Amino acid sequence: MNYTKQIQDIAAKLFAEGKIDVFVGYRMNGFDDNQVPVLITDPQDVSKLVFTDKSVFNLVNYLKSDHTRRKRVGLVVKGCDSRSLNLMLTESQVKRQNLYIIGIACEGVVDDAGQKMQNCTECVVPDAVVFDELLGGTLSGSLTLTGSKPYQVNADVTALAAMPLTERAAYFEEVFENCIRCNACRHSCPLCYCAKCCIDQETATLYNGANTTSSAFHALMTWSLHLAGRCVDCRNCEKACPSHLPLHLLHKQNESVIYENFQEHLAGVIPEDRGAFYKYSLKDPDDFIM
Amino acid sequence: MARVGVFVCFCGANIADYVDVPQVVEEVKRIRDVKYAIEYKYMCSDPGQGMIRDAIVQYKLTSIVVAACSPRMHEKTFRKALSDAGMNPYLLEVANIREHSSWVHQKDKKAATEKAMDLCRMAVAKSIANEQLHEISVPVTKRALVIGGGIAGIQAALDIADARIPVVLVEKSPSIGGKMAQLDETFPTLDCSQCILTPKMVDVASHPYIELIPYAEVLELQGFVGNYKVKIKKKASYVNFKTCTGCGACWQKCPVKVPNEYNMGIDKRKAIYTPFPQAVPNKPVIDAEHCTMLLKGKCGICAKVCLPGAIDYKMEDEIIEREIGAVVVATGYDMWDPKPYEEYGVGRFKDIITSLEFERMVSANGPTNGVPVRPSDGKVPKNVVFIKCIGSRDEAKGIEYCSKICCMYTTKHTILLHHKVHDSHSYVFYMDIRAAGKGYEEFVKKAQVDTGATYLRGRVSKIYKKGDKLMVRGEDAQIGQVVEVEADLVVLATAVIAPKDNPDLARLLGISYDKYGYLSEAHPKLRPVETAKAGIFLAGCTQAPKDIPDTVSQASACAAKVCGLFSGDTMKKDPMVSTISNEYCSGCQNCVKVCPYGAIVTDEVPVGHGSKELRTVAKINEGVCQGCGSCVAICRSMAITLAGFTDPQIINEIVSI
Amino acid sequence: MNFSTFVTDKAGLHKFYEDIMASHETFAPVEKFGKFDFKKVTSLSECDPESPIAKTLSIKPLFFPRSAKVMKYVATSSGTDVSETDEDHLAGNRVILGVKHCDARSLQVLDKVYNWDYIDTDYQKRRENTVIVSTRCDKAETHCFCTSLDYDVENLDALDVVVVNGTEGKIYIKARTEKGETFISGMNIDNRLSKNEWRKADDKTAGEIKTQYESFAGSFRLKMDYKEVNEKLSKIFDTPEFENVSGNCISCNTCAFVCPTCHCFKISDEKVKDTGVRYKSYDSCNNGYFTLMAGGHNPRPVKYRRWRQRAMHKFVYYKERFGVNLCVGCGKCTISCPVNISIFEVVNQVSAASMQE
Amino acid sequence: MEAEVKDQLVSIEKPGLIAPPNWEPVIMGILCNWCSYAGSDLTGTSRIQYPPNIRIIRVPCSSRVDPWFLIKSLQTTADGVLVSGCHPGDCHYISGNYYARRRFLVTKKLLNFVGFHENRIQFSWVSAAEGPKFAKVVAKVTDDIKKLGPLHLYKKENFEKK
Repeated sequence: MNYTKQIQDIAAKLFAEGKIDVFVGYRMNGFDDNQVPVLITDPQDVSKLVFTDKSVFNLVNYLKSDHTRRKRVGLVVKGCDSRSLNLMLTESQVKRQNLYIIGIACEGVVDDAGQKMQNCTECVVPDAVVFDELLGGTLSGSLTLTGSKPYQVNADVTALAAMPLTERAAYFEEVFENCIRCNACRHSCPLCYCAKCCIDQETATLYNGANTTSSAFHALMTWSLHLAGRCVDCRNCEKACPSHLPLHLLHKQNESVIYENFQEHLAGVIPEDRGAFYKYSLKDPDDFIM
Repeated sequence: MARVGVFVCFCGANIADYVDVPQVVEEVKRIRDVKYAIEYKYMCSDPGQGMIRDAIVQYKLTSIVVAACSPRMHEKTFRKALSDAGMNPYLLEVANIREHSSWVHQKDKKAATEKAMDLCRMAVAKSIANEQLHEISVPVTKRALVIGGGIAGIQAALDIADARIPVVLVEKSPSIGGKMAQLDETFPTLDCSQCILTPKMVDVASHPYIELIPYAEVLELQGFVGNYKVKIKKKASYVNFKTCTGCGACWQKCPVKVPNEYNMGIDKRKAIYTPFPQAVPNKPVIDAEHCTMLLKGKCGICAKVCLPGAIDYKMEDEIIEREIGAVVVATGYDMWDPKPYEEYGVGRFKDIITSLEFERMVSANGPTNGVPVRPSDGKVPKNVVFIKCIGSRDEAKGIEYCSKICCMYTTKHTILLHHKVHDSHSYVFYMDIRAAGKGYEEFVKKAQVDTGATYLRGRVSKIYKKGDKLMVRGEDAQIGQVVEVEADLVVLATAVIAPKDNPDLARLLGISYDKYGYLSEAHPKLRPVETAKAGIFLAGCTQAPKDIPDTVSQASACAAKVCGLFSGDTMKKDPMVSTISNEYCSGCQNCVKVCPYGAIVTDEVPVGHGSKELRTVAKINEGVCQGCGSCVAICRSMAITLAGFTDPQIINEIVSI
Repeated sequence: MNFSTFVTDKAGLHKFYEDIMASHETFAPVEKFGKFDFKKVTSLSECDPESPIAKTLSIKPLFFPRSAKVMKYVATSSGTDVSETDEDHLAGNRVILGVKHCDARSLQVLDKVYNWDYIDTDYQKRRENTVIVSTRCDKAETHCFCTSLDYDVENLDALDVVVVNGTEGKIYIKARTEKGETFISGMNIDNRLSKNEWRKADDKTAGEIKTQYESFAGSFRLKMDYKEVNEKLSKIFDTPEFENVSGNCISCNTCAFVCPTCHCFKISDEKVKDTGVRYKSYDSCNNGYFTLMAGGHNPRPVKYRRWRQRAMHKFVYYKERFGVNLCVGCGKCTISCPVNISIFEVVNQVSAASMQE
Repeated sequence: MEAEVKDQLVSIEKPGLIAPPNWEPVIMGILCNWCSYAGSDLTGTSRIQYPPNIRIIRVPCSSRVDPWFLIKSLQTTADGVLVSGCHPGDCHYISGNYYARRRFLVTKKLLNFVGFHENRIQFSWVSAAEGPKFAKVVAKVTDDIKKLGPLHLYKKENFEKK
């Protein structure tokens, strides 16, 4: 997967036509084969742009930045990224007319070790779902509402769910104990755009200010519930976590519950679909309630 | 620092017998913020309330906790005591130590006392976070909208207008009167329907406080209680009502004949028509679907014969707006179409008619001049079979509920038949006779004796033709045998159903409806007139099947509600509503989606202080907000606060024990 | 003062570590979810003192805990009782194994601020109670630039006891401070020497250690002259370059949380029933609300100003006030950064831009 | 798993921790004002007895219940939580309990996933007329949680066990 040339050309054309003020893409970091996101405002820098299977970071995150707000932005989105963009559009965070979206039919990206990322091996929506231009044709053929493959519960979630309660409790105690409450997860998530966040320390007194295990538990639980039905599994949070916590477990758990019980679409696949907590069905399960 | 006063009630022996009240007081006194705590026999009594008032002044208290019975019982009482002492009434919290402790843990005084202490701690902690709240006052537009001009709408409009409140009455057909105008005589007194209805119709037309808008539909309702704005579509009538004198020359000369809806299609009307002779307003309209002038541009006779020149073929639908404060919905009912009863030969045998068709035939101004006839050959029937519960109480083909009025009108029909055709005989197939109502049972009994009608308890299984007669086969459950009756005419007592437009109307008004399409009342017993949306009321069969007296009662009740609502220039409203902080709102608008009352709208605010750039945020209309808190719980940025149940208040409660 | 140096091999070193664990409360890098964090250990099998620098979090939390309990209080109507907390790490002697020298060096940097106008007694106590056994690296990793910062060969091996890998499997154990000297001598040296587990340093040892350093110093990808950076940065407060370099920063705070020298904190209370605990927890100047004042004014509302503060504090203000840079060149921030912003690149890019002006 | 060991209750999530003698669980009950709170009042008026372990918080509607109320309760005193609202279709606020129902299911499953026994988080629909049902629900929840032993996961450090 290499769309470097195409993206450079498109970006150059957009600048030449005066259609964008800033282009958000990837560039090489300059010393190894890893890439960093770059915000280009000078058309001459277009040649820095690259796109390969090392283009991991979800660039939609930059749409909440001061550098892009209220500007005309060109950006590159993979399948998962585009779903988060869809939600950003639905939740009125960005205006569609200000964006020029280069969609990618994504074949999956790799981690530092060169291994295909887990979410990519499980990915059911590889194609960008919102774009002005789609590079790479379509991989999923005709896109069904839930993606191109039948939904499967994440293997890690299944494995944990099968563990005895005490072991699972011990496992997660370790997870929350290793959280250092830096909130990189929240900041790296494109959908965490709130001015006041439930897990920022600003709300410390009322919620949980200290960096204790107990607070980390509270913060991550609340955070994952705020992303329930909205998380697009781009794993920006997990990549950002300095303690390498398996944050996807919480999100995938919520996703599987929502998918299996409410028959909702995967987050962000459908335009104007707001996520499972903002609607209801009379047929929702009731048997867990006395 | 908060200064909380705690007042623990003995409630005579109700609390004191099972909770160690002095111990509770001692425990409460240990709490840092409690500056005063005392127990008393009856806190709700005058001396008890006096203690609260005195302590507020003496100890400079900043919030009050009363530990007594349920807040649902005496919250208002104690709030008033706070008010009387010059304190904001919403600084009160009630710890429910009677319903939630002493009465339910009568066997374990120690546990009940401990629980009472915890409940007091929670109330104290919550009260510290209480804020001063003030009743919301919302201005009121004193004009009511009545949708539907049947007897329910007429009655509601007249009652409201008589209280000198302007009313806008919207009726979708060319004349008001509704179903009642189609009836001949009414049970149980057999007075003539037209005779009692038409004076009221005339009153509506002439009432100075009623603006009658016939041949119109409601398009849109915006706003909230006291402050609605309604858009009404006046359908093109092609007749200028201002110049038309109602002489009738036009419809007499009109060459186009159309089945007459008023007479259930038994006879014909013209393409320009007044629905019935006593119509109000008594002005014709042109039926655009059939008028050849409007369809093909040929004819134009009516315009030629109209001396005042009231005909205007170029007339278009007109949309008008009215500002109103309350709505009464009285859209009435429809009759169920018995087509699914194929085994009866409905549709195949002409001599099977519905009850409303029978009603028109026996009506003095009906198509047959008051004499029932067989549609097949025009002969007067001798043996008539009435079948009840057609569609109603029938889950398989129709609906589950009982239509309520069919037993009574069928009884009436047997009488009317007996009056018009003296040598006739009625057979009535019935499941039950439901005659609950003033004079109803007597009416049924008397009718059975007077008419000599044969009542057969059981369902009809089949109707087939034998010569020119209809053979009705059914079971007589009382003798346990199959019976067959030879009939000249069969009358089906079809069910009452909700108007098919009701769901659309409900969505337009923002109210709910049930699975049958009837509009839902706020509470089935205690608020049968209100809807869940403040300022919208229900009258008549649009809510559920009803007879005329019930309909009129409900219409008058609606009027009373509307008058109550309009009794002041502003409405007072509970201040426990949500507010949104512009600073923290990220504008995702999920709350707009979740709010069941449409109380949240979007607003534009500057991006920063003094900035000219705008961004979208959500805004709550406190006049509409009912304070459920749905929006608060789904707001991820915690930008929404529900007064009285704020996050700090609830968290304080949680961490206080 | 001359401190002793010993020569041993891998087995001798591991025996030494095991002995420390048996006799002292010991902390060492423990792997969890692919990252190493310093945790209490009792045997060598639980931990890896030679953990890779790129995957190891700093030892800062052992001196400046992520959330320190400052005090405990009970508030009732009869008054508020404040009590000391039973905070860990304050009592008893402890040893930290497997500390990287940049990490150890960070404590020397932090000592300055903690002994400044206000003496942080908790920090002092933790420092006094702790012996640090650091390990000198053999090879620089991608983001390392410790040799470019203000300490020389002599000071490179920062604290207490230093372990250096020599050639031919030789391992040198050097005391670097008096505390380190006392610690080693308390670890049964005679016994080790008699069993020939350890040998005393000979004439060649100093040279061999120097060679190791030189080969290590030669392996750096990143090199800069910090004095030049200090000087240039101090003159270019208003350069627009800060806006460019901070463009792709997502303000996630990770850099400050993993930095061994960042020491900003916030205070929060957690109260349940009548009892409250006051916590002192990490904070980050990259947070939008870091400088938000009670009245609503925020002097650093935009990202580039926060970035400027971060760079300037590390390379100008701290240097001016305490004579050292508030950066030890460990590269932890760059490694943890989700968008791989390198503070090395940032300060160099900004300085270079100032040259052009 | 059988929680009782020689008359001593162990915490089901952490079998190493044993409940003190005569330990009684604390249950945080969050009730909607219009149905369940009214129902609980009716239980009182009818003098139907139930275990005294529940502490009741009144909210206007079950849809006001943010999942972190439950989390915060479990982090502090509570050994279990009960949230109760109007029956589906009976919500005083038309649709509040439908939104709440979705959140509850996801929250319950998530808490269970990270190690809380599922019986620690319970929900019920209790109408204003169901006084006896409320007593039954509380009795069942109390009984369930008693069997699970004290909760020891993620408790605040200054929290004191009753």
